[in-house]
Order: sequence, then structure tokens, then C-alpha cells
Amino acid sequence: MFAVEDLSAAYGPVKALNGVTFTAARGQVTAVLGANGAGKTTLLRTVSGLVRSTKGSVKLNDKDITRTATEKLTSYGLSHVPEGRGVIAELTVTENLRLGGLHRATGSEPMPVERVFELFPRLGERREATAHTLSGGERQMLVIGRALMARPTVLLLDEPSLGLAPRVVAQIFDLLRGLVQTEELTVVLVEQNARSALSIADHGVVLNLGKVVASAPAAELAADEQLRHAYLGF
Amino acid sequence: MQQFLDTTLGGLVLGAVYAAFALALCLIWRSTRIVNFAQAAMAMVTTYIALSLINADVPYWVAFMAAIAAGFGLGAVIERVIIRPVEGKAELNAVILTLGLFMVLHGLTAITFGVQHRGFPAPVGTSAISVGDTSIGITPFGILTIVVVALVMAGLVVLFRFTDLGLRMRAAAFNGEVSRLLGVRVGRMLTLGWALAAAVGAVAGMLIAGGDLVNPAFMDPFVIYGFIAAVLGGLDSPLGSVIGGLILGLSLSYVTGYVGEHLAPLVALGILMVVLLVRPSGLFAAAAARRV
Amino acid sequence: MERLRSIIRPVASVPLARHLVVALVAFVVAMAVIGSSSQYLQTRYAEMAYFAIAAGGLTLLTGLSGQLSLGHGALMAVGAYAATLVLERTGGETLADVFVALLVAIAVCAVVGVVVGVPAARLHGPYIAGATLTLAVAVPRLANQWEVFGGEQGLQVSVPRATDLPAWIQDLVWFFTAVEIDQYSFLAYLGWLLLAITFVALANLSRSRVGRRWRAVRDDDVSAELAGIHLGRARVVAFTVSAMAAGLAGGLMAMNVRLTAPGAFTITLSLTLLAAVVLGGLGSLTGALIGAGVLAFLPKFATDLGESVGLSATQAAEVTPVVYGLVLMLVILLAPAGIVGSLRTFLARSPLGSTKEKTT
Amino acid sequence: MRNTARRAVQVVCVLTTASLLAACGAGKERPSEDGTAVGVTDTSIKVGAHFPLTGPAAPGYSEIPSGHQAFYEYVNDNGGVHGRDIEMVVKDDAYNPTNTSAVTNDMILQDEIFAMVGGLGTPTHRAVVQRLNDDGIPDLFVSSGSLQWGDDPAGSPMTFGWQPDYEIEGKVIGQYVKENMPDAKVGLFLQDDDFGEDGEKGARQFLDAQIVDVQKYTPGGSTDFSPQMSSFKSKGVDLVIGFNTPSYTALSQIAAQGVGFKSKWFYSNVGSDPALVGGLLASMTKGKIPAEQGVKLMDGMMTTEYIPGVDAPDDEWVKLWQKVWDEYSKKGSEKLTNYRIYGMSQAYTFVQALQANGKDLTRESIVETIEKEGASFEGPGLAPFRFSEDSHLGISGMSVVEIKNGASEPLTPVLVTDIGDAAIEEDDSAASDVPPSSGIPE
Repeated sequence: MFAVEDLSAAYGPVKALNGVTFTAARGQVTAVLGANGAGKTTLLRTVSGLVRSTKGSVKLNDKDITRTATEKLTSYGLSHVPEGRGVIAELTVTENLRLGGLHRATGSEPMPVERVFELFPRLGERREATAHTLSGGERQMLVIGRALMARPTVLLLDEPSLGLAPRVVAQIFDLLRGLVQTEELTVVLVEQNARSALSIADHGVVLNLGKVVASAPAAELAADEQLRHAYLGF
Repeated sequence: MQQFLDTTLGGLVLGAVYAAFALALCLIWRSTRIVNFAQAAMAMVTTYIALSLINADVPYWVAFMAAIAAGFGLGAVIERVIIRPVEGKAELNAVILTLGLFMVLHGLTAITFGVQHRGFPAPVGTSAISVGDTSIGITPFGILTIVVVALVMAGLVVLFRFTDLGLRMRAAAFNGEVSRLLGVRVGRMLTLGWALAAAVGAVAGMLIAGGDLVNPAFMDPFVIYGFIAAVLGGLDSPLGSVIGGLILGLSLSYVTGYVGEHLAPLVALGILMVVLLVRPSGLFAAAAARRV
Repeated sequence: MERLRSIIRPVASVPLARHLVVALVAFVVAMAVIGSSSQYLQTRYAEMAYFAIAAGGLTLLTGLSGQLSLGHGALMAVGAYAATLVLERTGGETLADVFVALLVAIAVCAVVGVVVGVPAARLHGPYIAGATLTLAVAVPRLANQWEVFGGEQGLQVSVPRATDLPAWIQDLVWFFTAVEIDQYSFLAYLGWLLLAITFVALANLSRSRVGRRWRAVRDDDVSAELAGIHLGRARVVAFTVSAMAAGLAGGLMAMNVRLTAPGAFTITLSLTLLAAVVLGGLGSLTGALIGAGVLAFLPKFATDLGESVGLSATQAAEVTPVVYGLVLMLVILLAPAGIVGSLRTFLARSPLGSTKEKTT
Repeated sequence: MRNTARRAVQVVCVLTTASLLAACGAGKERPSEDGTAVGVTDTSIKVGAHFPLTGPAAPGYSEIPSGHQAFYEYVNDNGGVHGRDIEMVVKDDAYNPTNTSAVTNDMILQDEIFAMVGGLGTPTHRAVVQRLNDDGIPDLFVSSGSLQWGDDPAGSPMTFGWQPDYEIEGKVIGQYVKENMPDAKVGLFLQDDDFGEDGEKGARQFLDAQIVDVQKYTPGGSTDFSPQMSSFKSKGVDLVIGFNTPSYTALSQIAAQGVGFKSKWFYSNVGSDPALVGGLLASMTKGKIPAEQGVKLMDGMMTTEYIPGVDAPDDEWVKLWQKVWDEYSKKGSEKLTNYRIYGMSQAYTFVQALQANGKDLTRESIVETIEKEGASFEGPGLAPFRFSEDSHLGISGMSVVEIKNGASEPLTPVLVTDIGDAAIEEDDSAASDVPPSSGIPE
């Protein structure tokens, strides 16, 4: 279980997060939605310790990880897949994956690189290619695959659909859905593309100006026309 | 013909040392995007440490290892204490800071060890090798220099290509934030990068000093020549640095041998400007064009 | 009182007039101080003057247009050789010879400034630092290439004897300071006069449209370019102006040292100039003056200090570069705005300072 | 207006602070010219000189002032000269002419020396000759053999040489080589200034046809002479004549070994001290071999000699120097070297001049004394001085020697000559001078 309680953060005088609280259940996809600038990415960065929180706490399986150093989170089983397809462009596909497996969740078995290639055959074909030669979809597959190498229990995904063709988005979301079931993952999916996100999410949290304005099962949110118009843009 | 051969061989030996030095600059550039103008002074300090050990009757190769260890420690301390605060800040700050460090190390060495020229021993012969009756313009120490530089390069290739530590270091250098999210201790890797670079610099210092006179200024030409060799190869590319070093070593050897020693810096400046203006990403850049 | 204000106000509101007033006051004070100093101190003041001129040009370049030059030692060398060669031809016996020599030094450096500035305008950060550092090493070595520069042992510089100066200057100096002018005080007065003129010119330039352009280029070159500022041209002009200041400084240096040889223009000279402008605060002319004062007076103090703690003479001589280096490092780590910048921030924070800021 | 005022105040503050700071260190009134010479009191004479205490020219040369100072202390402890103690200020110029100019400025204006005695180096001292002469400061016994100290007494009336000039050294070397090695292919290795130029001028009088290559070096420049040695090698040079300083002897030897260039070597006196060069070579070559073995590398080299050195411990002069050095060396552990003997020999000549001058000492009188009486000074020099109103050149001759086991063996008697086409003659007369029993010239 992954829980965020009353979390706040600021960039200088600007409050970017203001008392955010939600819980993500095991084996479920929790979508965090909202317009540009709503604080979605800041939320993930604060959870990872890239942005310092000013208040509140983050709990992973009842363990407080609010002040844990960013570098240690993978060993606790939490993997953050950054936005902008954070591949390390200068390394090859295999090297990116190897890197992902170097700091695994404590006590977990190492995952063979081949396992990722089974999940994403496209990557297997390009295993020796330098990452900057990959397409947008391939990069997204690579960062997800790389995160899996650390054997996480909680996966934070930041805008995986950004800049991808709808067909590719659907493909990646399908894979994600499958993974959640087979690996018993807790997924927090930050998305601007609310329609697609809600289509695979179990639960949805809507942020606006750093505050939670709605938190409900995905189907309920998708049905709330007023909310959709006001915050989700569809 | 004989002179050409001698000059070429001399240039190769010189180039090998430039290559090692450029490699050190390249390591630091890759890890922290800083050109370390204090690299030469750091290497000079470690060479002096080795000299004091040798003068205290410590065997040469023990002193050699001590110089490398000292370089490693010096690089780590400097990164942690002095460089860390300006990492990621305006690039002018780092330039001025390393230049200041250059002056401080220079002066402190002069105060500690004196400014007089001192002889520095070589572990093997420094007389030209003879083949039959004619001697060729390379000494056993020259050969040793090339071998050591080649070993250092091979070691670095193995480290970076085939070990997990090397992978971590490269990742930390290329993308610190993503690396942190993957669990890499980026701060440690940057420190390690500086430490390794300073150790490579220390090797270069020992190779330059062997069989020659040293004084606190003996590494000064490397401030510019090392930089030029590294830029020639594209700062980012270790292989480029090595080739850049060899090209520069040969060019300067020919200039000194056939035109005049005093024109060497001018020719070096010419090479630098041509590279920067015509091929800004260096002769062997792999990735996208860099902004100079 | 009201009448006085009405006279002062227009003067104060025109930058050129304001700068002229400041310079005039400063020059008169300088004359008084120089006149009452020993010959040895006069040589220090003369040194301070030419260092300040060079540092002023450098601070303008680095502080206002954001380009770091480590090659100003080389530009000083160009100015020094130009002035020396002119003095050699003309004999260097009259005041006119001196001014012709200095004008030629400035002109030659202007040309060199353009030649160096054009490629330099395309470089930034560590690249321009490395390139100009190479320049600083390479240029003085040219003296070994051509006979006319006198090789490693350099050229002697002849300067007018005090008794050969026009009578009105001798009288004027005597009238102001009650001391006969001699060669040492002459060079100090000359240095400070040119320093005052240079600083008025530089201050005016940085207040002008040109100066605003430079700042725009420094702060954000992309926006500046969008705003229609020709980036390369602005940088080249800045480099040229600062090269001219370095040329003048080099010419004065030649006359003071009375020898122009490549050994004078080391990397250390360039780094020392950098230390002066960084210490004072990049972009500040007052800072450059303070930095130059440190350059002229610190070596003796640092050396004495070194000797008093038991260092030998040769070791003590190394204390100075250590101090310069520490200055560079500490300023960057602790007070990146330099002395003047930090003082300004400090004054602006204190209530006294803030009211002052409002009135100006 | 406030802004203007503040600026003005800032500037004034800077100036005032600077002058105050400076005043603590160096506030001195300008010297008064009321008849007594600057730097001279009833009980003291203050002289100064610039030496390379640091930098590539320092090895060896930096020992010269300690010889001066030891001898002056010896004289002072024995009552001084006409009741005056001699004090010597030594400044480091690192063999950089610009520094020479600066430290000379300090010696004149701050230390207020009476005269410069023994200032070292051709390129360095050249930078201050005009200055010293303009200000009327005696510039005695320059530690360099350049012609310019003595061949133009009208232009530089205050300046005197001391050691044989490089032109006559070049002539002596040239004649020896021409007579004894007429088939040698000669390469010249020269310092790139008046030092090398004067030497070349002398040597070419005899060897113009034999010289096949000329290579130069810049002091303070590169220390790798492989290219120069490669050039000698490719031109088939089998005798190198070097006009260079001691470090460069060692460096040229190393470079020659490095490129496999074998030759006979003939170094001018200034660059040939076997003990020093041997020590440098030993420490630079294979591992740690004792200096004695380094000295062996010098065996068979030729050079010239104009004062007796440490290799002749039974010479009366060397006995005197040894006695003085044992008593007055500041650091007892350091040995007497040829450079310290050089310094003491110069100091001896200066004391001799002061004695001859009498009690009434002015800057003009000392110059006049040396011009009138200098040629008859008896001292350690193997040949007499040439001092007169028409020449301020120093010792007039030397002998050619070969180095064996770190000592020199004469190959010729003392050969005396002068600049230009003056003939070279054998003259051992001055070589038999012995020091007075007190060790202090009368």
C-alpha cells in the first residue's frame, strides 16, 4: 500500500502542492489527473525527494519514506519513471536496463534483461542501439522496462502518453494493465490524457492548483460530466 | 629522414602524455561539465609527493603508486569541498574557481618544496635505443610512457564498458536526476570521476617528470596543451581525447623540430581556433553538435 | 543653498558631466597623494594606475558582456611592444613622443582586439577561457620570432627626463604639490591622468545604449538576439574596447618597467588581472580600482608576511599568488558579487542604504 | 548628486586606504643629496645585486651571493674597509629581465644601495644598465661575460665587467679547436641572447668554416632539447660548443642521450661546473645513482678556466676561500662550491677597489679608482683585468681545460687576449699571484 498524507511543497514563495492526501491500493492503477500546472509532476517529484516537502508524509507499506534520500527509494521497492521519457540517451538499450537492475528492491531476485525483452520484443530487436536513436514509443517502453528491472512494488509513472500516437499509448497502457495483474504492482499514473488514463485506472485523483478536488473510483470520475469539463478537458 | 623519424617518435611519446592528460580533463568534463584548469597543478603536486618519497629512498614504483593514490585522494577532496558548490551554476564560476585553485596549488607547492629545479629519476633508461649502429629517437622510458598510457586507457575502457561501477559513473555523468531515481549515488560517482581523473593526471605528471627536471611550473604547458588536446577530440569523447593528444603531440614536435620552439603555442592556438570555429564538436564527436 | 542645488542638479543628471566631476575630484586627490609620497610609493601608484586601466577594460568585458578573457596579458604585451617600438623610433624625449606612443599602442590593440574578438565572440565559458589562455601564452613568444622585438632579453624603453618636460607642466606640478616633478612622479601623474580619462570613457560607455546592449547580451543572448541586437557585433565591440584599455595599460607598463620583454607577460599576469576584477566585483569600475590597488600593494605585504613567519625570500615571494588564488576561490564561493557588489547589497539591505537608493 | 558624491568618496577612500597601507610598510623620505653618497655612512656601505635564486638558471648561480656575503662578513669581522662594514642586499629575479627591472627599482628606491655589485646574467642585467647609469649608480663587476658591460665606457660609464667576456672566450675556444681538431664538424648550442651572440662572434673568428649547425634555446622556455640534438645528429656534428647556463648543460646531455646523439662537448666556463652538472645529471638519469657517477658523465668534456676552483684544494686562493667559507657560511652543512668561490673572488675585487679608493667614498670616486688602478689589482684571476678609461672589460684570459673525474686538467697555458682581432698570447704572470696573509686586500 502506498499513501500520501497532507503533502505540501513549494518553489520559493509559490505553493505547488497544498495538503495532498490519497492512497493507492496494491494491484491497482491509481490515476492522478489534472490540467497542466495542477501539481501532478511536483507530486511525484516530492514523493521521490527531488523536491523537498514542507509538510505531510509519504508512507510505503506503513513505513514513512518522506525524508528518505532519492537514491534509496528503489531499494524500498519504489520506482519513479520520470516524464520526458527519461532514458539516458548516451547509453545503449541494454545498458539502460542493466542500470535499472543495479539497485533493486532489497531481498528481490535479479531480473534477467531477457525478461524485459519478452515483455517488449521491440526493445529486444534494438538491444545494442544507443537510446537517443529510439522512437518515442520505444523510449517509453525502455523506461518502464528499466523501472521493472528494480523489482518494484510501487511504480510511479509520469505522463507516459506524452507526445505519443494514440495507437502507441493504447499499446503501452495495455501492457501496463497486464503488468499490474501479473506482478501485483501498485501503480500511480500521472496523466494529462485523462480519458486514456481513466480507461485503465481503478481509482482516480484530480488535482487543481496543488489541491485534491476529487478522489473516487475511475468509473465514477469518468461519469461526472461537470468534473470532466472543469478539470479533465474531455 | 633520420630527423623526421626521431621527431615523429618524440611526438608520439609527447602525444601519449597529452592524451593521458586530455583523458583526465575529459573524465571531469563528462562527470561535472567543468573544464578543470587546475588539473596540471594537481598533477604537479602529486609528482612532488612522489619525488619526496623517492628522495627518502622509497622504490620508484612504490612512489609511482603513491602519486596515483595521492591524486585519487586530492581529486576526491577537491570535488567534495571546492567544486560541489558551483556544480550546475554559471559556467564562469567554475572556470574562475579552478583557475584560483591552480594558483593556490602552484604557490603552496613552491612554498613547501621550494622553486628550484630538481632532477627527477626515471625507472628505466633514458638513452636512445640503438638498432645495430644507428640509434633511433626513442628511449626505453619513452616506450614505457606509451605502454603506461595505453594501459591506463585500456583500464578505463574496461571500467566504463564492462563494470557496473563504470555504468553507474557514466549514467551519473550523463543524467544525474534519472540516475538518482534509479538508485545511483550520483554525488559519489561525481567525486569518483574527479578522483579517477586526478589519478590519471598524476600518471601523466610522473611520465612527464621522469628523466627530466621538475619545478613547480613544470606542468604549466599542460594547462593549455591538455585543454587543446581534449577539445580537439571533443571533450566528451575519451577516444577523441587520446587521438587529439597524439595529433597535438606530433604537430608540436614537428613545429619545434623544424620551425622553432617559440612558435609551438601559436600553432597550438591556431589548431584550437580552427577546431572550435570549423568543427565545434571536435574531430571525433559522436553526439549532437555542442555549443562552444 | 538653493542656487547651489540648481547648479549641481543638471550636472548630476547628465552621466558624462557626473563622471567628469568624479574623475576630476579623484585626480586632484591622487595628485596630492602622489606628490607627498616617496619615490618608491610613486612607482607603486604608477603601477596601480596601469593595472587599474587594464582591469577596468577587463571588468567591462567580463562583467558587462559576460565574456571571460584570460588573454589580457597578451593584449598588454601588444600595447607594450607597440609603445616601445614607437618610443625607440622617436627617441622618447618629449611629452609628445609619449602620447604618440600610447595612441599607437591603443590603435594597434584596437586592431588586435577586432581580430581576436571576432572568433572569440563565437565562444563561451570554458572554451573562451582556454582559447584566451593560449593566446596569453602564445603572443609573448612571438618576440622570439622577429629580431625587431629583441628576443627574450627584450627592448629597453626610453622615457623623457623630468627636466625635458615642458616648463608649464613642471610649474603646474610644483604649484599643486610644492615638490619638483621627477621621473617617478611624472610617470605616476601620467598614469593617474590617463586612468581618470579611461574610467570616464568606460563609465560613460557602460551607461550608454552600447552598454545596455552588452548587458542584454550577457543576461540572455537569445532574447537579446530576438530584440534585434546583433550578438556578434556587440561582443566584438566590447572586446575591442577592452583591448584598447589593455593596450594603453601595456604602453604605460613599458614606460614604468623601462623594459619590454616576453618574460613580463606570463600566464600569472593574466590570472592576476582576473583576480583584480573578480575581487572588486565583475562589472564595477570602482571594483577594478580596488583590485588594482591590491595588485600594486599586496606583493610587498604578502612577501613581508611570509618572511615574518619564517619563510625564505623565495618562498615568501610565492605567498602573493597564493593570496590571489585564494581570492579567486573565496570570492566565487562566498561572495560572487565581489567587494563592491557585496557592499552594495549590504547597504541596500540596511535602512540607511535603502533610503539612499531611493533618492538616487 | 548623492550618487556622484558617493562615487567620489569611494574613489577617495580607495586612494587613501592604499596610501595608508603603503605608508605602514614603506614610507621613506626621498634621499637627500648633501654631499655624502647614498648607501654609505661612516660605519657601513650598502650594496645590492640581483641573482636568479629561483627558476631554471638558479642551480649554481644562486650560490654566488652566499660567497659574497661570507667574504664580506670575514672582512667586517676584521675591521671592515676604512672602518665601514659591507652589507649586501640580494634580490631574486628568477633570470627574468622584467623582474630584474623591478627588483633593481626596489634596491635603488627602497634599500637605497650605494652600488650594485655582481648583478648576474646577460639578458637580466642588460635590462637595468641604462637605469643604473642614468641614476649614476656604480654597477660593478657584473656576473656575466657579455661585451656590453665593458666595451662602451662612454655610454655606460658606471658599469664594469669582471669575468672574461664571451667574445675572448669564444676566440680562445675557437683557436684551440681549430688547432687541435681541424676536421671536427662543429655545432653551436647557444642561449638566444647576447650571451650566445658574443660567444658565437668569438668562435667564428676561427671556426667559421667548421660550423655546420647552430641551435638556440630560450631560458625559461621548453626544457626538452631533443629537436635541437636531432638536428645536430642529422647534420653529422661531432663537436658541440655550448654557450649556455649549467641546467642547460644537463638538459642538452639528457636530450642528446635521448635521441642517441654522440659527440665531443665543449662548454663555456659558465655552464660547465662538473659538480653541479654531474649532480643534476645523476638525479635525472637512471634511478638513484650517486652524484659521483653523474660527474663521470662529464668526463672528457672541455671547458675554460680563469680562476682556481674547488678541484685545486692546494691553491693558496682556494685555501683562503675554504678558510673563509668554513668560518662564515650561514649553513655549516653546505660545501664550498665553484660558484661560492666565484662570489668570493668578486667580493675580493670589490674590497680591493674600496681599499684603493681610500676613506672618501662617492659613487664617482669608486669608478675613477677602478679605471685608474684596476688593471694592477692582484687577485685570484689567472689573467689581469683590462680596466682603464677606455675599457671596462674584466679578466683578460683563461686556459682551456679538460674535465677528468670531476676535476679540470689544463690543456693549454693561460691564454690572454682582448676583443676584436687582438692576438692570443700565452701569459702566466697573473696566475702566480698569491693572497696576502690576512686574506684581505691592502
